Amino acid sequence: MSKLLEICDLKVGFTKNDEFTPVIKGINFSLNKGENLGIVGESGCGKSMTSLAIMGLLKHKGLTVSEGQIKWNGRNLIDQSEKEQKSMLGNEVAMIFQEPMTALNPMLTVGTQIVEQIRAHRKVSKKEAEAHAIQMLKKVGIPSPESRMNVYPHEMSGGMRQRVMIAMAISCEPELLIADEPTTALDVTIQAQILDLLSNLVSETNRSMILITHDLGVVANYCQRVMVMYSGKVMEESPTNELFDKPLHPYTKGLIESVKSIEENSERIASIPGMVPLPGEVIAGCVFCERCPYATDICSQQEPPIETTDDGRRVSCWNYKNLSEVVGAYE
Amino acid sequence: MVKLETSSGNLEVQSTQPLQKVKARRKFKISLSNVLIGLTMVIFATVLCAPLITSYNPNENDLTSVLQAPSAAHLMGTDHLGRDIFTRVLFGGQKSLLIALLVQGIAVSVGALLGLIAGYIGGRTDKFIMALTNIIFSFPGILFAIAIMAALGTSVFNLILALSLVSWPEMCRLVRSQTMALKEREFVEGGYALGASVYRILFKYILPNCYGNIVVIATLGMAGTMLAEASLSFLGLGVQPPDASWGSMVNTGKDYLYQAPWYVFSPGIVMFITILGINLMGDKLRDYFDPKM
Amino acid sequence: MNEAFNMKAIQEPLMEIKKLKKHFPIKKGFFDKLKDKTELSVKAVDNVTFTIYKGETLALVGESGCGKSTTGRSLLRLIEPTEGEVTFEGKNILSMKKQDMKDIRRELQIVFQDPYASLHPRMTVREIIMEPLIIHNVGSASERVKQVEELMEIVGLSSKMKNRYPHEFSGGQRQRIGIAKALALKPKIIVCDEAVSALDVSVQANILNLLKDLQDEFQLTYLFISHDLGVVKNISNRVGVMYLGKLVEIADTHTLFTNPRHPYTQALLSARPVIDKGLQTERIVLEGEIPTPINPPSGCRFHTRCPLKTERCMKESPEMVNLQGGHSVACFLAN
Amino acid sequence: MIQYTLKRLLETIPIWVAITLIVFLLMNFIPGDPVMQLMDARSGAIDEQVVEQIREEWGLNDPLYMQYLNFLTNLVQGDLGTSFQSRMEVTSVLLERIPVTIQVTLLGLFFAIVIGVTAGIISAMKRGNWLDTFVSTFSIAGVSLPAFFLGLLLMYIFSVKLNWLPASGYKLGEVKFLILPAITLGLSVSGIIARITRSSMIDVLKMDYMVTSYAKGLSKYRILGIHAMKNALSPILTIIGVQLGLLLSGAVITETIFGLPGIGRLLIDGILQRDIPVVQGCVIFISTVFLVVNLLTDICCRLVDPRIRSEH
Repeated sequence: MSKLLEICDLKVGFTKNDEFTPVIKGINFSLNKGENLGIVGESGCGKSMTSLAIMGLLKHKGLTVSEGQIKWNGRNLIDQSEKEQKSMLGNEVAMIFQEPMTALNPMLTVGTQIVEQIRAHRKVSKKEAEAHAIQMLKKVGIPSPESRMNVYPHEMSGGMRQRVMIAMAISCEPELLIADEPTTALDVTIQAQILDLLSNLVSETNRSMILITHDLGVVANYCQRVMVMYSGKVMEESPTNELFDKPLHPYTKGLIESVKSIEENSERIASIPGMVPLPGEVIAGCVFCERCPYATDICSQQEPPIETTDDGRRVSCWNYKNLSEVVGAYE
Repeated sequence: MVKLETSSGNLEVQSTQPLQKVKARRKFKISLSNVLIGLTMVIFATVLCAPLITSYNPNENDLTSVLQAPSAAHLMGTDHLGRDIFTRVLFGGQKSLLIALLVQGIAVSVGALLGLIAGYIGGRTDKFIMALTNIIFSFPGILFAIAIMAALGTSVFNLILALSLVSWPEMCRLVRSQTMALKEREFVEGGYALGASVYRILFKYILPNCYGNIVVIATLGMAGTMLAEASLSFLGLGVQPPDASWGSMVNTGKDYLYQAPWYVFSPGIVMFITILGINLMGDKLRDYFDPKM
Repeated sequence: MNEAFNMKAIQEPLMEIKKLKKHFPIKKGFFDKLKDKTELSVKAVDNVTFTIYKGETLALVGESGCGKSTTGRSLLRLIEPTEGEVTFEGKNILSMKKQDMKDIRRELQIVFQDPYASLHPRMTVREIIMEPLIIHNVGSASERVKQVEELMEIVGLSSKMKNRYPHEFSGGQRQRIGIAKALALKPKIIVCDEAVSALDVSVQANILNLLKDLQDEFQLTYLFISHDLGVVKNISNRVGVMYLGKLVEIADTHTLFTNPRHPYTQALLSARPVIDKGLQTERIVLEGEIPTPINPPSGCRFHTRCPLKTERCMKESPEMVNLQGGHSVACFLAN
Repeated sequence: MIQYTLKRLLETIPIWVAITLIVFLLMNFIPGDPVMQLMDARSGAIDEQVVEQIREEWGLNDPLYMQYLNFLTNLVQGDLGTSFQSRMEVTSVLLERIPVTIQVTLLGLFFAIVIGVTAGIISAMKRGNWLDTFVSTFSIAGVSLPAFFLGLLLMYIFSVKLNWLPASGYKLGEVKFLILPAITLGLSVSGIIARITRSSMIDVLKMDYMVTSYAKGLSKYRILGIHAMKNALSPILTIIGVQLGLLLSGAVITETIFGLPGIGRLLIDGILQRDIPVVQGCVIFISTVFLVVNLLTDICCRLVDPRIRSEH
């Protein structure tokens, strides 16, 4: 399989008062064609920033890439020209944002917003673009798409707006869809509709997708592979089933145990002590060591390398082989 | 006041704000605006200590030295009646400054109180108070002040009255809109849930959270008041001769623009720097209290 | 926990809510009034009846606009209900005068959703937790300080941090401050309005454990309002499901999760993505969107999205019917 | 939309009436008896009987509210009374003076918009660089510089020193007399316009939908020209509306400095001569224009924004 996307040693941060604060502290991962990768993590772990870095949109949030490479079909995206970037965005890679209310321009009709994207990348007449846009709306399950073309975003419900975002994203048949918390702002019953729609659209056409979320349940049900991030670092990366069956990293283990014990209705919920670090907080050694019940001396002194296990999983922990020896660490 | 942003991208950057703010406070750069603010402070100090600094009498004519150019004896020259312009600028500034302070004091107390009441009670009370501010806002610029001065006659008391009347509505609207937003906030609701009295809610929960904006608007309002006072005095509707005032000095000076340009420019430039300094200060305060603007 | 609760022989009602209604009128312009004389209103809560028993955790679940928060706030009279009756220990709260209400407020407290907005930004933690003591005139100044320190330790905060401001704390810590404040007056009921929804997963678990501990220690009763079924399943003894201002099903937690009878409850449970595939029920994906509560559908409010709807559902509104034990459902098909 | 316009119109009328009432009451405060003043002005012997006759004729013996109602009825019919000084109809004096003021104001507004909006957009685009700093400094200086001083400064440079333009005076149809007053007016309000444009643009540029528009790979022209401008327009329109009012009242000052025979001069002369009907007429006229302009900008903002357009 060919690598569609490769991220090498990416570091991202912001500069304030001449001081650079890294928020993503060096991450590596890759994505194959047709693959469905989930990135999970809690607030401030840098998962959204990773997606913005791929899209080259960091500068609009006041962030910069300080190191590393982002390779798209072998081409490094960091130093591409503005023109190259423009022809790639929305065309080869498209993004779906968390809050469809604010991600759509309130002043323009739904139709205008889809048509302008089609016409930015395809040499078609306005009529043809409109016909295509209607088709897209139909594809994402919007009833009476013709009349919806002239509607403004505020006149639609949250679920419908997210469908419009998806229609827009797939209108130029991108190879990769990045969905950043696409259902966090939606209700549970609507969330199910949207996630089903997204995964159907992706599998139908052999597209790739990166699904960014804080919800382990979503990842478990919709992704083939999962990458867990914490404080700007990759903790673990595994195929989904294996990750949930036997998490390697103490952080993943803690997260899964706490969600499972909530689901299984146990008296005492397994919990990770301490609190989520602020983005940009400097932590010596392993970023998780302060909250880790398995931590040993080396953890607070040296940063663990990311290791690839025999069965192709990746984990960044000094002690991952010995985790099973400590029982009930999170109770 | 960190707001929970809906988009996670924003949240990640925003939650670091408290840390950043502490750092920003420590650094002090020498920039044009800081120099101007410093200069304004110096002007304030000089103006308030005017009698200690100058030995001339601001209102004493000296027809032997009329329209003299700036010199060591007369830092800013003399006017058409031979009075020391520097001295008159100082005494004029004193008057201007005290009037502006008093006017903003009145505007803050009246405006904030009415704003709190309107925003909190709502309904008819709110409609009535807002109608009052609307009517005052319907007179463009200083026209209302001009009309009042024309009707009541020129005196310092009337000047303060007129300027206060046009200044309070802005404060009132600001406090009202903040009150309306704040009373929906969960921590205020928490106050209700505890059974806190209306008085406590207004003055302990809502008002302290308006202070930042009140200070900003009052500072910018002070610059506006000084400007309006100067304009009225220029038109002959403010401070009356022989008392000095920046506006009236420029007004009499304009007839000597050819022979004695310093007559106009001395009070004009001091006035400009002062108002600019206050405005810059207001801007700084706004950046401090509300980093998003 | 459910079992332990059920073993209690007598269930003593602590708070009874009868036919609670809250309609928010919509202001209409002058011209609309001329055109159409009918009053429009958002029917946020419509005829909701239920009982909260002593020592239990009753959860209210539902999606946005279902009226669960409005219900919670109406019980504390943070919102004045349009109609209905709320009795606490036999006294009707809604008809109480201001002074009596203030006394009752000692018994009823609330923990809010947003840990960023729910604490006074310009008060220190000490002042925040002391507020209830000052308002209700509890103890002398030095006793209050001592009590604040105790409360901080109880919720797991070091009392050394009492002079800090809320923005210096993380979301989870702030929620602990909110809980300490709610505990200060030793209330009988605490309404937790989405109290853990804004928190990260790893922090959520900590707060849930704390709430459980406090319940055991202080014999608290919780009304736990949440949209997160996982959390609700874990913490509550009984669950009420709301949809568009109506209570559609109420039962003890175990029954509700294993044998839901209302089609909406069934769909809601199945739509939730869970980690453990063994727990996943067969997916029922609901069609369409949640209608607006301004003009709720006629008959059963759920009929526009119900996979099982009949003619009758469009015309008549089903009443709550008790099936067995405490399990009540408002659906024609369940009987 | 028509509904909204009607509604706003209905709301504006009571405000207008309130303004006329306030102006009427204020003018009643003016010390001295207008009739006595008139007599004084003619410096004749004062005949008590004649005075009484005139008072009766002018309705000055009626109760105050009757006087006001008369005044309002006449006002609605376009009759603002007669000047004490010139014995001319105030309405016709106003009509004579209006063109000068309108010319200066519109020319000033033109300068203000061109300078303000361009500067604002440029500094928002180049946020943080020297151009932005320059524009910000310029706009704050503009707000701080009193119009009368700015006018004299310009007069000193362009008339006294360079002798390019006339210092004062007015001749019908000659633009050179209008340039300095218009620049004075324009510069003095362009600062605020630049500021609002900048902050409104910056607010818009931070919005999520701007990130979306970049993510869609649209052209720069479309992103800034359509996505950003459409959203930033309302506050800019509103501030321009408010500024037009300020320009009108600013005319009082510029016309005094540059000796233009406009409404502002008329007002100041009226005040100095205690010519109540003239003062009353000028104040009411300027406020009415301001009210109408604000009404129009409000309606324009509605037209621009689909979100408010669909509500009532």
